[in-house]
Amino acid sequence: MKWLAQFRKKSPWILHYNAGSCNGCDIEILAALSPRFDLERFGIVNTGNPKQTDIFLVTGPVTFHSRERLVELYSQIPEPKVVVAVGACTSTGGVFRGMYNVEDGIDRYIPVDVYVPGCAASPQLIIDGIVQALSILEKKNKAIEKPFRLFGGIKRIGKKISRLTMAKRIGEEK
Amino acid sequence: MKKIETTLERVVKTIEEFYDRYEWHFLTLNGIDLDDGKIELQWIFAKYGAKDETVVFYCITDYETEVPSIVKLIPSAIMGEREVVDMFGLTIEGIEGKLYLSDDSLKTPLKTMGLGGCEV
Amino acid sequence: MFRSLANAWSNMFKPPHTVKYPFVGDVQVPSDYRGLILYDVEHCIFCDRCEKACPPKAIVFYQHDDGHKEYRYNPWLCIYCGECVRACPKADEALTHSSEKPNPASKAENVNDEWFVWQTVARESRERYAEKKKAEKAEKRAARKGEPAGPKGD
Amino acid sequence: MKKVINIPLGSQHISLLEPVRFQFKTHNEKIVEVGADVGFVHRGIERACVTQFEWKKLPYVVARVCGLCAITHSLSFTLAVEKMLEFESTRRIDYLRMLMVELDRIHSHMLCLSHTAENAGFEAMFMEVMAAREPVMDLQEAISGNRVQFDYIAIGGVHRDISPETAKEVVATLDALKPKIERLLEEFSKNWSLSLKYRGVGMLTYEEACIYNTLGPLARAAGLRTDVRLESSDLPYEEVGFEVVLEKGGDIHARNMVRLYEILNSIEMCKNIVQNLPEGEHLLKIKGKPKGEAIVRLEAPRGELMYLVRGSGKNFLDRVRIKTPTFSGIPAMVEIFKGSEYADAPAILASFDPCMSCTAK
Amino acid sequence: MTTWFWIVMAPVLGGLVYGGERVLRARMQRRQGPPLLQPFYDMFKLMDKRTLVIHSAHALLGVVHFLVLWITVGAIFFGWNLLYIVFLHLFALIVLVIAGYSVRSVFSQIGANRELLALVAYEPVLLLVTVGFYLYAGSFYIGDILHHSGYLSQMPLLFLALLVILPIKVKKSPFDVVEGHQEIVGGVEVEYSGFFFEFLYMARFLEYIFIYSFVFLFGGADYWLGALLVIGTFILVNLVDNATARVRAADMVKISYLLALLLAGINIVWMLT
Amino acid sequence: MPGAMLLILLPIVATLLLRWFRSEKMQYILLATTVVLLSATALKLYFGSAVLTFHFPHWLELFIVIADLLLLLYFLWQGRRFDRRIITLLAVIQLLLYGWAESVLPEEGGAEVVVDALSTFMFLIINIVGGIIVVYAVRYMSYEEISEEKKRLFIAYLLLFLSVMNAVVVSNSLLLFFFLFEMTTLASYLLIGFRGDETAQKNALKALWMNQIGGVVILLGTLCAIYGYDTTRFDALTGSVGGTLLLCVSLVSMAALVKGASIPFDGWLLGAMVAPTPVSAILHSATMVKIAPWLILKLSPALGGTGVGLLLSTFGGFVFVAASYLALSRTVFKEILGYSTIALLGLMMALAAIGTPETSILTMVLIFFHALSKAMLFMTAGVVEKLHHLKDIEDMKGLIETAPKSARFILFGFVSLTLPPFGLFIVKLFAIEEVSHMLPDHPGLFLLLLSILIGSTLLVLLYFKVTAAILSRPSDIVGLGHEAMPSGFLLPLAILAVLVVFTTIRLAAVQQVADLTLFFVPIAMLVLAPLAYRWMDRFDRVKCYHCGEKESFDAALYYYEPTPKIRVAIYTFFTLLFVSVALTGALS
Repeated sequence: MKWLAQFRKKSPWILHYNAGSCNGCDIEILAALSPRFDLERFGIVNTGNPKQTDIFLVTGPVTFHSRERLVELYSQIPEPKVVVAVGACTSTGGVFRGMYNVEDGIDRYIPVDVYVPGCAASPQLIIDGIVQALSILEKKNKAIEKPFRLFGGIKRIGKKISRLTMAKRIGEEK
Repeated sequence: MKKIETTLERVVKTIEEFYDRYEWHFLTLNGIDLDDGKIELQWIFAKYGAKDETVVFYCITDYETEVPSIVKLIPSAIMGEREVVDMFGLTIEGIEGKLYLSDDSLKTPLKTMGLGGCEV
Repeated sequence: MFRSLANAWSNMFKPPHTVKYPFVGDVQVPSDYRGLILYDVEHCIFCDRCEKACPPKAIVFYQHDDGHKEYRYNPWLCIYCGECVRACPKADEALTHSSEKPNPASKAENVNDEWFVWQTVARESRERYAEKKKAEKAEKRAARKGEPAGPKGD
Repeated sequence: MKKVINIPLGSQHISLLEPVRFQFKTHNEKIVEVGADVGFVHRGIERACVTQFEWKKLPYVVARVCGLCAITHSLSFTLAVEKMLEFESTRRIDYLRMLMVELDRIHSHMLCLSHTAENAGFEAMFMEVMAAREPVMDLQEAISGNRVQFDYIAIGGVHRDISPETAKEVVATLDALKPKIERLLEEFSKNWSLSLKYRGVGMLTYEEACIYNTLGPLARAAGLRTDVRLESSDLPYEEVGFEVVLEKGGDIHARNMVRLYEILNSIEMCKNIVQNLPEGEHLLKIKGKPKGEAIVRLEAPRGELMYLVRGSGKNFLDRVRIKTPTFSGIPAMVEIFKGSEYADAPAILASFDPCMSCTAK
Repeated sequence: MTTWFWIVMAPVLGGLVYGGERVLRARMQRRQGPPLLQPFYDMFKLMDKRTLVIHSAHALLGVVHFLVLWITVGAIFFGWNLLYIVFLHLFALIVLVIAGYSVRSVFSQIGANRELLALVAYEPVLLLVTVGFYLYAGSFYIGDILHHSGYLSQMPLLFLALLVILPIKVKKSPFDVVEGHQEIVGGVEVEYSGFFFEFLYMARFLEYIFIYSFVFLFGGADYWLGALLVIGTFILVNLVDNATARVRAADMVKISYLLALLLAGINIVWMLT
Repeated sequence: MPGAMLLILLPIVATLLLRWFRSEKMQYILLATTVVLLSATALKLYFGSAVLTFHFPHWLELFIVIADLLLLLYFLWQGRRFDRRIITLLAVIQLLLYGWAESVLPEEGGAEVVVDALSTFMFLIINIVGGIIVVYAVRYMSYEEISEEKKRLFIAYLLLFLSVMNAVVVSNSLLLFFFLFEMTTLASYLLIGFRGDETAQKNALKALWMNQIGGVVILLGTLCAIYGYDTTRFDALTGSVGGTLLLCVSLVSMAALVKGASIPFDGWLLGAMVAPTPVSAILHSATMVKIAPWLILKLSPALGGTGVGLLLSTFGGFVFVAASYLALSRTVFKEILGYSTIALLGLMMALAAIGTPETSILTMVLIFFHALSKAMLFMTAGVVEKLHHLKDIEDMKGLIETAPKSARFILFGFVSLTLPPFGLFIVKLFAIEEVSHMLPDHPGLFLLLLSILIGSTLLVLLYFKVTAAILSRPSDIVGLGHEAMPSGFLLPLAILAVLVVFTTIRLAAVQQVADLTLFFVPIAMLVLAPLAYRWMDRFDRVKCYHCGEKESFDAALYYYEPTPKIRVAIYTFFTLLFVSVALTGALS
């Protein structure tokens, strides 16, 4: 359905997850939803529900505590999906790089499509990032995208595709 | 800032005598690793509405001795105590750690760091 | 509630606050917005102070074997604190804190892993170069003293 | 045999800005038991402060403990180091630092109010407060160069001086903000639906506030007179017209009122600061390396922030202890949830204005 | 034939209303807001998403919900018995509630439960409004109801009662507990995605048509008055949405019973005497 | 007349024969034959539609008087035995009143037994539904850990019960009715106390004294009728005018309220839950409580349009709302069903008390469908209890997966109780239509209308709360489990389900309202939806959303518990209302 693909970029719904950032980027995402920047004019709705999400906005270097949740949420987002890493620490670990309880950037766990710089990323930058994400979203196909780590596999039971175990617990990683 | 030395045996009693919930509030329990396998524990209090009145009870102990808990006296101390258990691997009576750290993250990250690193 | 009702009613006839960024113009940025760090190789004296000052290590100098250094900067790691500019002895010439906005990177730019590969490469290059320099120095010293070069065999 | 409903709130939830996990056990929607997991944002900054970064870089690192009260973090660390270095700051430095802290308080309180309104299901109010907050963000950008992470405080002063034009702009913007806050005051106290949602909900009595050692707006809303601006002499707050705001109610409404009145007070203070700015240097040279121990307490938007720094004259410090406001509020928070409705939980949570990235460091 | 045309177009019409509402709401908050056709963009996008399903029954019940609502709206356009229409609508909602309950998701179940509570809150009022029409027009058939006029002067309190419950139906503050986005992430719709969520999304359009057609009936034979009422109500509901917070589910039932039911009851008693 | 006699006597014969039918197979053969015979007779009578009358010979009257006295003495003894003063007191009062009534009994020619359309209709329910329950009871009792002797005794009780009920619905004399009323009281007393443990005994005694109040008011009504009109016949009484007619009628209908377990007398019916499930099934669906609407229908010619009728209607409406509300706080499946029975009985009485032909028909349809659906639900509850050991709805979570057959029967039961196009729904619909039609002339019915509106939504809330528990499942990666259901359970349930569908179709055909076809479309969609399951295979299965957590969180159900204050208020209100029925009767 080529014709339908053009509507993806007109109605991207976002899910925001804080994987251990300092709040700076999160309040800027909130500010981007406010009247001044008004993300809704792009058709963006903050659904808060991974199952209806197109753009996954993540902030924060992944802390050990939030790894499982990040992957779980990612695996619950239906394709096509785009991951936007907002802020320096999300993209590369930023100032937290090398600290003992963080992984350096979320692309250790899930594929990231857009890296938004800034500490904290200002609403303008977030909008830039989302605009870039939209063009990526339009080109994607519907093949299942997998997390890099904590990936438990996709089973076929009969004709059904089971994503129930797509995200794994830390202990079960092997 | 007033520093008062105390010992582990006396600390609960001292704090009990000292603490009046309408006057003082408990800031936190703090641990400072001293490089020779000892740890300095600090119970920090501040007075409501008074200028610069901070009282620190401290004692120096080793990592093995069990530390008495003051949660019964001051319920909000539980966070500080859990954190100390988590970060230094101390034992505090009746307190479970697991405040911040995951199973596979660095154990007792603030312990013996003066020696250039810590136990993993 | 009634004030809010009236407010909402009157808001309908007022222009919206929204700035039509990125289509029309830009959201007003004060002139001294802390944006990208700009580097001018012409003025740089390669003192490495910015590299040392940077908290997240977003500036790295690669040491070429022929002696000159190459500046590399990762805007996706930078926290825009400006400490490098303050550390720079020739601030505003070699290193400036511009008000330019950085751009989002795409997957292809590989800003995370590649940068840290690069960081290690740069560190190794400098260690190598330092060793080489040391060796050269020793060689020179040896040459001055008329002794054979190389480490002492005995 | 009635079973409990297990409702997870977090770590990802639309009403949460930051990851924290509450697990409510409820009867119908009445909460009977709460489990809290606050460790999601633990990055290990305390350790990094003594092993990874030299003391001169630390103001930037501790600022990243929390984006909302970044300025108070870097300021209290700086003050602690300056104490150890026996550095005497000038009044201009103090004033500029206070200006930024108060502006930060205004924007943080407004964010909290908007978030509380949003979580009470009042989207229009959220938008209104956020729209009114934007000029304050612009001011901060004009003064420090960034909207959120200011990196404004330097050891020995502040990085940027304030220009006269910016000073004028500060006064003009804050003057324009004041009527908006007064309108919010009226709306928050008179709107019937907000009253249903706020009054008598999430109660914290004076007695409980004392037992749980709560701090900041939470305690002041319960009638507990505590404010570090009053209790510390590190910054000359009494010169700029500081007043303690007290409320008696102890519910969400009282907390909102405390925040709104504090915003008004901060507006006054900022204007006083800008209008009576003393002349002088904004950045002084410092010498030596920190040695000894210092405790600094500062009033962050959420309550008392304490830094304990110990150094031994080396490049790396021995210990940096960060005690954040929310950290000591969590036991009270868990207690207050019990007995209230799950439908109110997001609003109650927002009214605490918790800062998990502060708590977990 | 035109009736059939309008029935087919009902979701489109509802979508336009929804889109218009989003624009209007944005304007009331001094935002630019999404384009008017935004709901349709969303619809087309949802068609093209990979769809995740909890289990087949759950997903299919969502479709049935939409179809039954469509039949309900169709029955309205055909001018059938109003009482039957209200019950058919009840049926549609029950299908949705069963769907919400059929998954082991806390939010979905709480949402379904709130949906039931909302049903308890507004259904009696809606039925009383229907009875009011019957008492005045002597028939339950919409066709007959539309032949009379002057409902507004005879049943003003019933109209007010309808206004009170209207926000429940269109999921607007202060009675948007069913959706409760900040509490239960959309409630019943939380487990739907892609293709199947689309049906729930479009069902919302039909709900608009359903409830606003009740408002329209108050105009009676005077269609212009009906249209005016609909527009006025539409704006009023959005204004109230912008001036109130969400109340608790229990409060919603209380308000609905103590206020709306009382108003409706007084009006009916008044009509009887 | 022989038909009716057969209906009354055949169960007794079967009871006697049961002695020699020791093996299960033999019992089935006996019971099946009996039930088929009973049903066939009932059907024949129903379609025969001729009014038959029968006058008792003298010896039979004498027999009844003696039996009645013995019965009352038995109650008296029970009261002394368990030291319940209230039972003793009520028994004494009844003895005195009965003696008084007998002493002033007028000589009259009217028939004691009248088999009219209403009776034949009731036969239909009692014999078909009741018969199915008796057959079901055989299998059910085989799971009980009691002696074979007692099991047969239990079935004998049930059969006797049917016989008594068959007699009740043809009785035309107040005193005969009183006797049979007391017989049903006895039956319920024995059946509830069947298990013999402490709670059973307690609840049985509770049922006894509550039902005895009914006996007292009937006797009072009889006396009133004798003194006022010189008659004890229903038809003569309802045909007369003026005087103390309303007092008399209201007193008798109060007995209906007691038998119908209307609040404040809901305690006894709920207490009946301790008995084996077939007892609940038979009490709730086919027999016992159905006396209530039957009695009101019988009296409706006198009640229609009067103040007492209005009050009874309102009472019924309020019971409909209050019982639905009280049910919302219950967790035991059978109790929930019990309260919903009370609620629906309220509705039946409310409709019957209006007294127009339309509402009478509606009441009868309601009685019929309620009997079928409730029997099915209670029987399934018994199946679930015996096969899966589940009583509490909290534990029934995901029943559709573990016990798909039982779950489907429960679901079907609920659907038939709430959704279009099934009978109960249609009745509610027409009731609203009918009441609003009558509203301009009888503004007093407004409260009833309101009660129907609120009560039916509350009932929907109740049923779908329970449906929730049964339906919820994590995913359909694994198919439904297999449930082995013995045919002794399956067949009765299946027959009932078929009956529901069949009668629904028939009802819809009779109604001939074109718009009703509307309702068939959605139900068809629901039924046809499983056909699309294969097509659904193309979609990915995924976990539920739990804020990113991996554990699954189970939601429990909601309970709308009234506070003790509200509970007391409700009971006080209804007690006052109950008393005021008599007062209204006396005053008007």
